[in-house]
Amino acid sequence: MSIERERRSAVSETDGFVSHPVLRAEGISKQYGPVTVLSDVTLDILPGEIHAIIGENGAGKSTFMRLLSGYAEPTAGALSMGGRKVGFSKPEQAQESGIVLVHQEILLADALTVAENLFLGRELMRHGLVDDRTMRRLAVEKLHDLGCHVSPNALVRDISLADRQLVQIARALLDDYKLVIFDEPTAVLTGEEVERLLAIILQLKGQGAAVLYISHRLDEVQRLADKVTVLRDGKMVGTYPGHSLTQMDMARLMVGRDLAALYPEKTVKPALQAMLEVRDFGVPGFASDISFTAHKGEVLGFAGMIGAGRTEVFEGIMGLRPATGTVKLQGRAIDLRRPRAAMDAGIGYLTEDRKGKGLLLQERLAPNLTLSALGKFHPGLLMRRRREQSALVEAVDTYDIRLKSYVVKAGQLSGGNQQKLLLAKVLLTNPSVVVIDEPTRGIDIANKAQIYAFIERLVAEGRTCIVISSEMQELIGICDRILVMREGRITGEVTGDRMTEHEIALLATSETKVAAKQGGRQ
Amino acid sequence: ADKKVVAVSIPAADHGWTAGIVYHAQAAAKEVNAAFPNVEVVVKTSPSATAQVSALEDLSAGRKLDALVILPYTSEELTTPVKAVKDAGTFITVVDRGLNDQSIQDLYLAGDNIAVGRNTAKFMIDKLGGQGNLVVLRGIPTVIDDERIQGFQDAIKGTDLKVLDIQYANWNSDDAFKLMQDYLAKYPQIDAVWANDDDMLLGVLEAVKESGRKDIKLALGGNGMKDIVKKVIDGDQMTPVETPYPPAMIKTAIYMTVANIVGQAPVRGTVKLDAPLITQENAKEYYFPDSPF
Amino acid sequence: MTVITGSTPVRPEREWNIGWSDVGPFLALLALLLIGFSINQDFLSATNLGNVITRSAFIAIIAVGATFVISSGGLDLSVGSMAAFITGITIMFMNRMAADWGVLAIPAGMAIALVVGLICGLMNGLIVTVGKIEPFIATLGTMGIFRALITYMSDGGTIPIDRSLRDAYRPVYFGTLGGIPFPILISIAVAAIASFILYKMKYGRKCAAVGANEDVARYSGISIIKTRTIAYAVQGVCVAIAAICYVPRLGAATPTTGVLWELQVITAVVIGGTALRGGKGHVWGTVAGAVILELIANLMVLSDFVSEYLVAGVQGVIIIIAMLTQRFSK
Amino acid sequence: MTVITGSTPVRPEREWNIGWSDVGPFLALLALLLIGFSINQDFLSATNLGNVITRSAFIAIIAVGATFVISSGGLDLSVGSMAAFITGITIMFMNRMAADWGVLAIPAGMAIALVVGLICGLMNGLIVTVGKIEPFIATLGTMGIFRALITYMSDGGTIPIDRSLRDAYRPVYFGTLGGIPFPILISIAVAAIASFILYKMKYGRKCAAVGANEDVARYSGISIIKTRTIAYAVQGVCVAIAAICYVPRLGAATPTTGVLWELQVITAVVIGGTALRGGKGHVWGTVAGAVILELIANLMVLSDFVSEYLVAGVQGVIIIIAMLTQRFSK
Ligand SMILES: Nc1ncnc2c1ncn2[C@@H]1O[C@H](COP(=O)(O)OP(=O)(O)OP(=O)(O)O)[C@@H](O)[C@H]1O
Ligand SMILES: Nc1ncnc2c1ncn2[C@@H]1O[C@H](COP(=O)(O)OP(=O)(O)OP(=O)(O)O)[C@@H](O)[C@H]1O
Ligand SMILES: [Mg+2]
Ligand SMILES: [Mg+2]
Repeated sequence: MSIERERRSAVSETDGFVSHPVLRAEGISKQYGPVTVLSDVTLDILPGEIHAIIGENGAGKSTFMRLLSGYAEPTAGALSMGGRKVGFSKPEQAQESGIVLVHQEILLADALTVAENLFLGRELMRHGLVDDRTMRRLAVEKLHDLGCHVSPNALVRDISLADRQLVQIARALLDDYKLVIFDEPTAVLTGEEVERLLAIILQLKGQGAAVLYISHRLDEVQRLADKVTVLRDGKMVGTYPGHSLTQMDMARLMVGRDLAALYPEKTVKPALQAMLEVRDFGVPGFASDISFTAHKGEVLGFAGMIGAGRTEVFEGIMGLRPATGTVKLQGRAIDLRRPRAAMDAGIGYLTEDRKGKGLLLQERLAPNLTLSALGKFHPGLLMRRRREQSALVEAVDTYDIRLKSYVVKAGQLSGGNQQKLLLAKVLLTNPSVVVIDEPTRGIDIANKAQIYAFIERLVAEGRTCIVISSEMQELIGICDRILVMREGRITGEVTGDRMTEHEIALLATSETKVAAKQGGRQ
Repeated sequence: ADKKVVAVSIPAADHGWTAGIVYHAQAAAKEVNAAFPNVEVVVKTSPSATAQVSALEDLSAGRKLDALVILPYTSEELTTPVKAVKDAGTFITVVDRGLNDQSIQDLYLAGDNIAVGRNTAKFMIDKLGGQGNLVVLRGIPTVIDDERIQGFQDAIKGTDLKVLDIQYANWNSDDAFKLMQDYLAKYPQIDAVWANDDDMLLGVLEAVKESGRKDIKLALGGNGMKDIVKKVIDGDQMTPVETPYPPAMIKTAIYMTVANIVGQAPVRGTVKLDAPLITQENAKEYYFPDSPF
Repeated sequence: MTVITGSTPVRPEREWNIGWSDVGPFLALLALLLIGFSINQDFLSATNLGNVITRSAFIAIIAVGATFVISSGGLDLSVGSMAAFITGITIMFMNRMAADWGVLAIPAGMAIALVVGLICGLMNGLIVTVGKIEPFIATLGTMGIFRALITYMSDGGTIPIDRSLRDAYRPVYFGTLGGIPFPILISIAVAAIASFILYKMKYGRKCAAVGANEDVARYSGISIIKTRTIAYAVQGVCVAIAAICYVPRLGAATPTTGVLWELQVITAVVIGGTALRGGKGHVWGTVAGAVILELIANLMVLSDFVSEYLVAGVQGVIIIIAMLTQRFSK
Repeated sequence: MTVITGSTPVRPEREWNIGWSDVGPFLALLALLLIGFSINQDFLSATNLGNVITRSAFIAIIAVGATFVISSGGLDLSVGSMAAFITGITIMFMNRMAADWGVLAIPAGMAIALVVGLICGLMNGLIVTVGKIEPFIATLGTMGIFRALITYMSDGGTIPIDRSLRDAYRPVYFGTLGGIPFPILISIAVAAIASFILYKMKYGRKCAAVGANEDVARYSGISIIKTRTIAYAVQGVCVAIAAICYVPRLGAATPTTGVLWELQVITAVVIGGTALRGGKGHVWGTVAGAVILELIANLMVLSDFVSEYLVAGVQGVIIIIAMLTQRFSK
């Protein structure tokens, strides 16, 4: 396969002598008030090289990338390009010098269209006027390269999270940059899009650009990286040649200790007792004919490609979107028209869009933690401040949320730690059915194991866990059963030996599908 | 020696007539302060009834007032607060709008709003021979507006003058312009227009002129704005008369009060200013080219 | 390999997060008092300050309600005309009942006022939430409606309160308890209850969440419609309370009662530190904001520098300067 | 893993995405015309419609400027008093120059008006952007300032234009070109230029981006301060243009000129489909909104249903109903 060939050639190139690094970071430190987030990090980034940065949640990866690309300025240390010192106080300056960052969190203007977002701040002009026609055309082309088929005229507010991520990536690929930084680009993408993205990254490298790549999906790191730099708690652990590291090695370097198995042992489940029954369920415009049953003590997976409608089905069940059909929890029907009905009945839903729909980024941690459990956690009219604080301490402990101080806003936590806070928030409502949309989005490998163990514990307690994930390995690793969706319908179920990536991919895609999808969307 | 303090509390200049009040009050204050070294006249304007009550409190909080000249925003709302000032031993002069409790005032000086409406109506009845179609523009919902409209309507009762329409135009020439345009569109035959304030009359005249309609024989206002008085002097066909409601009454009131304070001429009681028609003959007396109004 | 778990033990401190937006308005208040004193010694006299603070009670009480609405991401332009409308209804009701019930008509009228306020607030709330109309437009519409109703009820004139009730009712504005005027006590009580609701009760959390991010609130199972409607209802009740205090002060309702109060109210809320785009509300800041506005007006009357025509302009300048200093002394 | 390359050739269609917010205001306009006709046949007469549309030109022109400000995430409450202030200055200038320059004083005065408008707008913009003051408060402050200035300049009375200039200037409001009154032509021109700027020039993109999400705009290299300040400057120029058309209409500036225009302007913008929280602006919708408002007022006078006391209320109801139908017929 072409990917293999390209990779080999890349490695041989970088093994030789390279004259100048694209960017050199020396002794970089960053402090927020009294908190040191990064200390003394030194890194050379060479042209034509894919350099991965890995580390636990909160290790300082995103912060480091923001420093390199002008979104923040270091408190100590220096950057230099081609031997000359540089300093970026604005992202544009970095972009002018040829450095661009694809953010971990989505940063697009909701009220503008896809094409407008794509070209924001660098509109194409013709005769002094904005050339919308060309921009739309290019938008379609660029997005198509990434496997994204949204209309260029769709408002960003209306497209799915994965599509937004692809739009954001496409933005960074519009111009030729010397250094492209990807901060967890694949966290919400499924197999197909990931493959396309990786191919594009290799293409960039082939063109002589340098790539900084951050991911908690270590298989991707292993496939791509020429070099791997490990950060731990804001400090450099070291830089290693990519091909010499196994995934296990990387995990060990990140965490500082040996890791037990990633996925928990699957236990044999007792006799099946129906918990959540969904019949003839539909979400107009997104999904139809959905029927399935989730059982007590079961981990049920939902697989599918981007746009399959998995998120919408569960948002429909939660009363967050208009929906039709019947949903029963332990035999009792849930009123789909009442927004809180599902939640009150004991279904918890963890959204995939933690920034937009999950957390109040400007709020402290405690109010975020108890926000969906206001009723349960604070019986009566008053709030129990003290209980809330101890719940926070407990959650920080249970979910291993890494923070440097309790007096931070949710938006200041690292991406992975936000995810853990969100998980704690949903579980505080003590649901009997937990729906987790992308449970390990942006979670490091050690914590993944922890979250999987946690899911296992939940079902052991007799709850039901439904996992929507774009990572097939993850689904296979933890689910008892996986339902596969395609274009708003359930196309099949895999269990036991049939739980393989190949089988799932077959159900999730089909040759006829791609054409139909494009027709349908534009 | 201690200066005698005379406080003057009046509405803020938010349209022509009140602007006239402010102008004359300030002129009086300047003159008095210059003429009587031991008297200090302080003028304060207030944009609303509430603010005027506040201003009274503020004026009397720090010092003892020897006299208060007040043109109340509204009668009901100011009665109690003025009484409180009176109880502290202050001489009270009420201008234009009476308070609900007449025992409060030492001196009362007023125009006659009902007469403004009545006299205008009488002129119209005469001029139009007791019949015709009228449209009326009124100001903002307050007592003055109410009294004028009431005086007017009482006077035309029993005649064949018919009020086709009556709407608020906020004592604002702009709103009056629009309203008059709409009246003209709505009614094919209008014999006379009455805007109960000259600011509005300006808008009315502009709208009539622009429409080119010839059926309107009379367009009258009220208050004695200098531009309108000028029209009367010049013998305008459509606006041959004007009803005065001179803002200069505040000046008269201040002078009388000061006279009382300096003790040379004790003055108490009620002075009612008439609202005679201003016609071409007597118009010169009512024409103050330097006043803003 | 060394085992490093990057977890320096962090203690959950008892967080006092007093930011600038909490103290800013009070510092501005202090500055204003000092300036006032330097201009006119009488400014700090007990009578004058008492008057000013008592007067600011109306705006303060209404603005406390507005703090709910604004912090939940709404806006209410109708408060001024709603106050006039409620005052009108209350007086008409009291007058009608005065003959039969005597002085008892007063408490009955107060109850009516509260009910009417609640209904008006609910109406605003439902139009905004269920009708999904931009709050600015919706409440601009109801502003016109309330203003029209009071004009209609009064036939464009005044609705004075019955003489027989006037003296019995007077103490509600002019009376004191322990030397402190009633309106001050009432507004302190209203603010205290409000800050209790906003900071100690669950509802306050919901309000702030809805104002900060509707989606997050919805996904957390908080009903936007309910939360925001309640905020408008609270606003309505606050307007009613203000109206109740207002009646004895002026003894009448007119079509010009409460004109432009909405602007003062919103200004008080914003000076008080609550952001217009929603989020956390600052009740005590709002009260300080209302007092600041009234103090500025008072200073204008007490000082002799400013031409009558320019008063509004100078007030505007002072407000802008106050906001600027707040911003840059941060 | 199977890699699916779904490479159907992609056609960059010429997509017209006309949403509800684009046609909504025009449908509302149509509905209003029909209702009007059914109530009073004269309603659709050329004179009446001509009058109404000509009249709506001021609000329309100012509201086009407000579309810039609001879409960039700002708000301007000062437009009404700014209009009065500019009118006053312009007339005073023209009067002074009339003796020496004769009729040439008129174009000179117009130029002065534009410059003053630009300066006023810039001032608003800088206070909001550089001063970082909530637009509501900042422009409420400048509203007071402009109002005070015009009151001061006119001593609370009127500033009439010189008789010698009046007739030469009259056609700017009352004249027609090809049967169409000048103010209508001017407002169409202003709207056309504005929509060109907003939809065809880079600045329009920046404006929408700043209004939609400040962070994203900043990270895309767009200067928030510059973009928003320009929007306020455009607003100032639009107010000046409106003032220029306004002068010949009544030939005078008074302290009541332009009172409450700001509310009409904002209402027109919102009815026109632009969201108050910022984002994309709808210039033509705004113009339709201004005409709608004027038509409603006109209908109130032409119909005989409504007591004079209730006019404001019925207008409020109609606006709310119009917004509701827009919302639910989507
Ligand atoms: N503005 C800020 N103020 C205070 N602390 C901050 C701020 N921004 C980031 N931090 C802290 O810096 C640390 C590093 O965050 P960063 O986002 O760089 O981690 P990361 O390596 O990208 O983690 P993840 O894999 O979870 O995305 C975290 O502990 C975070 O809470
Ligand atoms: N604004 C929109 N208008 C019409 N259809 C849309 C819109 N947004 C998404 N869709 C369609 O809805 C379906 C589901 O979208 P979505 O990507 O959210 O599903 P998902 O399975 O949850 O994806 P993910 O794998 O990211 O969780 C897709 O067919 C998509 O094309
Ligand atoms: Mg990160
Ligand atoms: Mg999804």
